[in-house]
Amino acid sequence: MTKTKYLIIGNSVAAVAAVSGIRQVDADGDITLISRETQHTYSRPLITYLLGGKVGEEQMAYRPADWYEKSGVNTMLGTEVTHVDPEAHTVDTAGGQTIGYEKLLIAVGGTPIVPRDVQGADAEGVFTFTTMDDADAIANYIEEREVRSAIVVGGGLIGLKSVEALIELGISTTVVELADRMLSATFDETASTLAQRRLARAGVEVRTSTTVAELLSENGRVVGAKLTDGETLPCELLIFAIGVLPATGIVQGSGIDSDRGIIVDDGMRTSAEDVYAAGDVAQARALLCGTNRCIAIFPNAYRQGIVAGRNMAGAEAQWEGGLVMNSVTIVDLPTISVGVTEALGEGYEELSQLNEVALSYRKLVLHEGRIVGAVFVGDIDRAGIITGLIRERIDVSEIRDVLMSDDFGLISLPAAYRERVLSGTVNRR
Amino acid sequence: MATRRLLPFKDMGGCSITGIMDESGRRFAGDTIIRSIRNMHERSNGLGGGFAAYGIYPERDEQYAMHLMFDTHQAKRDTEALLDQRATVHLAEPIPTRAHPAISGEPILHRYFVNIEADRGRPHLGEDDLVVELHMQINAEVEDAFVFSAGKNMGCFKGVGYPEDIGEFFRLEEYDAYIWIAHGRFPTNTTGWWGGAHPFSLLDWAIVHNGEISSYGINKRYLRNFGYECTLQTDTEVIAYMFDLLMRKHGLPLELACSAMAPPFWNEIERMDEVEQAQARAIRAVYGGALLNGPFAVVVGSTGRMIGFSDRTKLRPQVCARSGDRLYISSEEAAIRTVCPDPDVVWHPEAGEPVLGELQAGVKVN
Amino acid sequence: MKRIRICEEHCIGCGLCEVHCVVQHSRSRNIIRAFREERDGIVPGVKVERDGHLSFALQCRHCEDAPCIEACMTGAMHRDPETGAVLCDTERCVGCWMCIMACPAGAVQRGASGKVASKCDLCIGEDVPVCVANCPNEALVLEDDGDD
Amino acid sequence: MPEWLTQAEFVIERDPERCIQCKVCVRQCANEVHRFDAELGEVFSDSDKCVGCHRCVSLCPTNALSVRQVELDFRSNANWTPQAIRNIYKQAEQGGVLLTGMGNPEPLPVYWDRMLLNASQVTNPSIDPLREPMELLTYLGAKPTRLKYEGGDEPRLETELGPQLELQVPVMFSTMSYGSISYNASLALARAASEVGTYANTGEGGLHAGIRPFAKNMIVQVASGRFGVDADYLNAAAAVEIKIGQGAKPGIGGHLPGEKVTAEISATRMIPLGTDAISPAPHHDIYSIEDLRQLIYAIKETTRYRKPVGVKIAAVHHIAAIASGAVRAGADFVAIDGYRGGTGAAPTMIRNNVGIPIEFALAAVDARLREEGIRQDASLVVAGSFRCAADVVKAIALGADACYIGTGALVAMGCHLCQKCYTGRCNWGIATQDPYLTRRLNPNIAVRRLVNLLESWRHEIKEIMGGMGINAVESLRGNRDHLRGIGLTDRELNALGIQMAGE
Repeated sequence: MTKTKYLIIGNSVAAVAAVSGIRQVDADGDITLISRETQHTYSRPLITYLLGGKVGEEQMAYRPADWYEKSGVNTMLGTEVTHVDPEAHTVDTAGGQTIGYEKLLIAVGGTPIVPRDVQGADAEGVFTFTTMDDADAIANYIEEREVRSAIVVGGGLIGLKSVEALIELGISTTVVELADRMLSATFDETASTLAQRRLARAGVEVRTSTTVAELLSENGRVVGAKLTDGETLPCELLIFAIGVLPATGIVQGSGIDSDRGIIVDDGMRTSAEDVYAAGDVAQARALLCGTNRCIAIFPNAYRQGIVAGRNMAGAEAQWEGGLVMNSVTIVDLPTISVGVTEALGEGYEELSQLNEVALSYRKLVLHEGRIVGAVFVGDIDRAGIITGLIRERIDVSEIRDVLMSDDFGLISLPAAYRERVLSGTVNRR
Repeated sequence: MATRRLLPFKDMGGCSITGIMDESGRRFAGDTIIRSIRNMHERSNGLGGGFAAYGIYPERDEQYAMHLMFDTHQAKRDTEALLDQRATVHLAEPIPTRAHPAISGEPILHRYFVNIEADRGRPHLGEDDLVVELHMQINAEVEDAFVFSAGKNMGCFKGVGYPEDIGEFFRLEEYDAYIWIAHGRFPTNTTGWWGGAHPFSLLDWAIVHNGEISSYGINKRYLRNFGYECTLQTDTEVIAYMFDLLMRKHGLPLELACSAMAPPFWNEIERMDEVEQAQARAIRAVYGGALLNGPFAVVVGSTGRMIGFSDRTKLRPQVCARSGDRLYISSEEAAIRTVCPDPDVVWHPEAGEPVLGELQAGVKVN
Repeated sequence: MKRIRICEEHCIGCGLCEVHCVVQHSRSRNIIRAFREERDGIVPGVKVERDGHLSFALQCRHCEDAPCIEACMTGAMHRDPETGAVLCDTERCVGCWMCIMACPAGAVQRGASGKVASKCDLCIGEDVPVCVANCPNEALVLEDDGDD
Repeated sequence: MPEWLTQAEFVIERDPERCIQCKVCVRQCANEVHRFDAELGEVFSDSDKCVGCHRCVSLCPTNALSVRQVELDFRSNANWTPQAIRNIYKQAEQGGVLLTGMGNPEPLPVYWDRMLLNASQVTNPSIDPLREPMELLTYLGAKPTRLKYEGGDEPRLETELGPQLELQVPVMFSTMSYGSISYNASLALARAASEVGTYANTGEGGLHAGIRPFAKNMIVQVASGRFGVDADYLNAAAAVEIKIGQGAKPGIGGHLPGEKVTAEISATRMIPLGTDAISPAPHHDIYSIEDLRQLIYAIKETTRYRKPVGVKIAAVHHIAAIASGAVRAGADFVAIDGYRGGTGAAPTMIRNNVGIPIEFALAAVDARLREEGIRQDASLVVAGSFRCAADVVKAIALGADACYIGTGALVAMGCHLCQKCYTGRCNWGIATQDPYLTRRLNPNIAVRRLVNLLESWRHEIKEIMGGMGINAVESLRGNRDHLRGIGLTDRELNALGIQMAGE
């Protein structure tokens, strides 16, 4: 049986960050990284850019080619872990190997959701879109079949990014969204409307309050979809982009507690000793509500990876709480949303500014003198300042009047907080 | 001469100085000092030489011996009139000289042994003060007259020429003294004038000086505060007056008087202990006007003592030696060894460090 | 590493830092040409914020735990191993603006092309960044905290 | 009525080839000379408002700007100079007293320039101050005529020296009040003085709490307004100076308008916020010399005789008698301010026409005090436009113990002598209380520049002294032999107590 000091399952952002975290503390303890995927670590969000041709394969690398080597990481790519035994401090692989560890990190991410009750979902030309392999497969299919039209099921972020890639490829695309508007999870209604308008300008049709009921196929290939509202749309390609679920399957039977994701404390420790989880698979404390939630976004995964890595190597690191935030460009229209995007009831207050012509929109959600969320469409340049105020829970009641002004900047902030930001230590952890 | 005297130039030059004292009070003839100064012939240029001798008038040691020079007979008459008016003249006679092939153009040289009675209108002035006043008055007011010296049991002999020739001219081998100081002059910018030769003297202070006092301008103004009028062409007189002021009038001990004139540097003062430091700072603060700046080495004579000292960076040479009761201070060691081939000790005093010769306890000369 | 300390109380709001930043990041590095011919293509990495008599010149803080690096999905935003500066590799940047979203100082901008992020690079190759060197009132001070 | 007869004194030239429309000039001009037209995207300048302070010129990154004096805007007339005509237009339009700032700019003789210094050649070695000690340490304060010692083998000092100021360089920063200059400027002067080992003077601006840590290098002033004066103030400082007069405006009081009396100034001067700070022309408790004596001794009592108490007077006729009176009244130092001395605000007529040159005042006072045998009873500090180390050396040779520099210090901090201090819109952040402008003077830079200035002067003074073969400043002080006059009449030479060059 091979043994390693640190064992990391996963090869994306949380895994990479964990390696950095470990190496910040422990320069030489051996690290083994196992991944089901075969590629060098790559940037998962870039797959839509890859499909759209905006980046080439060589730009997919999240870290330079020699990164594993320089970081002292043994890799076992293309290897699937089938079982984790926290008692024995071992994992088993599909290939029958057993690997011993001193510290284990599970950073296996999520699994795309495919609705099981939709008929014909197994037809050719129906894809999910979360990996580089997916991108390659979709690209090949489009090329082989000379695809001209597509349906994207799901008007969330992955859906949108997929649409953008398809537009780039000149494919006429329809979005089907179950909710009454796109990006309902990340945007308020106004922002959704602006985004939808931008998509419409680019020739994308958006169907809301409906979804696919059945897929139509010919010769085993998808040719259309029947919607729940009765309409039938033709298509040569269909992508399910209705979300991912934490890939908790890996801990089944291991005794490690999981809910929606693997439950972790503020040190990214699972219920089992010496086992950590980070990234999309983990269910960690959320900053604003304080309860454990799965917030599957890139910066959280990175941060959790760092925290997990440092703790695995024996240092003290504390998770500061997850904050939902997304930056997505919708056909050249940049948007950012952070935290709570709509008043959740009494005690909440909204400040907003809309310029419909310029497709520019800014909105802040305040609660008890603090900003708890924000939406930026078009004018995003100083959005990070607001993110900082949300994250650091700064009382802004004194500067409420200037929050929406055009020249709002760091200079408008309370001097003590400004000083922290300017000193570059506001993020020190 | 009078116009020349008003010229405010100070004397500039390199020079030779030498001084010999017998601390036992035993007197010795002037040929020794002549030999010593002759040895440094190259340091002077024939424009001035002179001597001061202590203990030469033991039989008149309660009287002030005034050595005077006159350029004219009128000056002599004027001076004598003034003397008659201000003082009691016990004896007036020419200073003995001999014809000398190297000496010419000598002025009328005369000496007066005088006393001055207390001035009833100014009872605070002692006889010394009155003599100083008379000395200053003659120099300042009587045209073509000049006082070489006016001290008790001492006298200055000086003139234009090499010092050894001046010594012979004044027949110094005929005088016996326990202190002899001598000077050979190398002035660079004044023509020879008998009054301008060294030593300079006030009361029984006599000074020979090698160097230049760059602080002359302020020393002169400082002394004026205390009634000293510097009327001569040379800066040497400020040293004489300064000694008189600091030691006689202000009663400073020699060490302190010298540390006013050649004080330690501030960085040296900083290293002193607290008491010393306060003292040194006070001296510098109070006696700034007495600081003698510029390169100099001097030998100072006064009744019963001979002092040698140099400026605070010792930019002019000074070497000392002792042999038995005798103390030698000179610009060059050779000038000592020529009269004392095998001294007990030879040393180079530190910059600003006074070297003192004093009569041994119990020895009286006046 | 070297850091620029912002001395708010000494900033006079003149804007010379911005001017010199533009020049430094122009192709010609000639002030006249930079402004005549290249101005539109350069977003200065330093920005003077003004409010009444208060002002300060803000550029990337090159934070120790840089949120922009953590948020960057391509790895374009990285820390230069030699200088410790946080740099954006524009070859790899895809303009997702995660960095803009994450930076609490608001010190990352969209570049002039609107396609890649732009920020202070601490003037690569210069001993002293030009904003510091040209600040007439030493409101920007280069400090070396000794850490790498 | 528009002031149509008043013409611009300066012309601003903007080189369109070089201007990059960066707007630095717009932001830097408190007089709003430069303006950015957003519609045209271009900066324009309005010469009328320009005061010639050159702030914009100094900061323009492309050297696109030049500001020149308008030379020939009036028909030439040797009697009716442009300034004379302008003054009349201004008064005809506005009425009132002409106001100005800084020292007398008129082309009157500067006697420092007519005195030359000596150096050693051959007979007296000059001294290299880099290799050998060269001492500038100066004590200011009354000194006894003589020291008394207890005799014995180890003589002990009996005389106790009164309080003295110890100066590492015989140059101090002159009276400039917090109010007439900004806090940053005041702080910089105090810090620089403490760094160099000399003194700065509060003027009558009081002692700001932020400056108190440097009080041991401060001289505090007691002026006719008595601003900021209490026992703490007097005891906090190294010395106290009673201000009787100022060279720029002898016989005139002071007036700090209420709008400049900010909260900080109000607290420092101990006067109500926003009220005019008026210093009467005379001290209303000093109508004669015996009154001055009372005040001097009142201050000495308050400070338990631990601080030197000085008197500052303007150089006027009979200055020697006045100074002698001040010394006899008990002043430990007398500061004399010559007619070229600076000011934050003075009536132009007074500044340009009242008083006498410091050179003559100093020569007369030093000689007089020596004649009276009281020179050591007080130190002499002279003020009134010392521009360089040579001026200082000449002043010391003439008889001064130390010099005060005011304008020189301001120039070191960036002052361009535009003479508009009284407007409160100093673009260099010195003579202003406007928070937008005061930040332009970074005290750290100002301290460095002031220290550099004094250090350079210190080196130059040493070089000059070394050349003379003098290695302690006390041998330079009053040593007029080292001065020679050129282009001076016999009367002038006599008044200065120096000889002519070549003598």
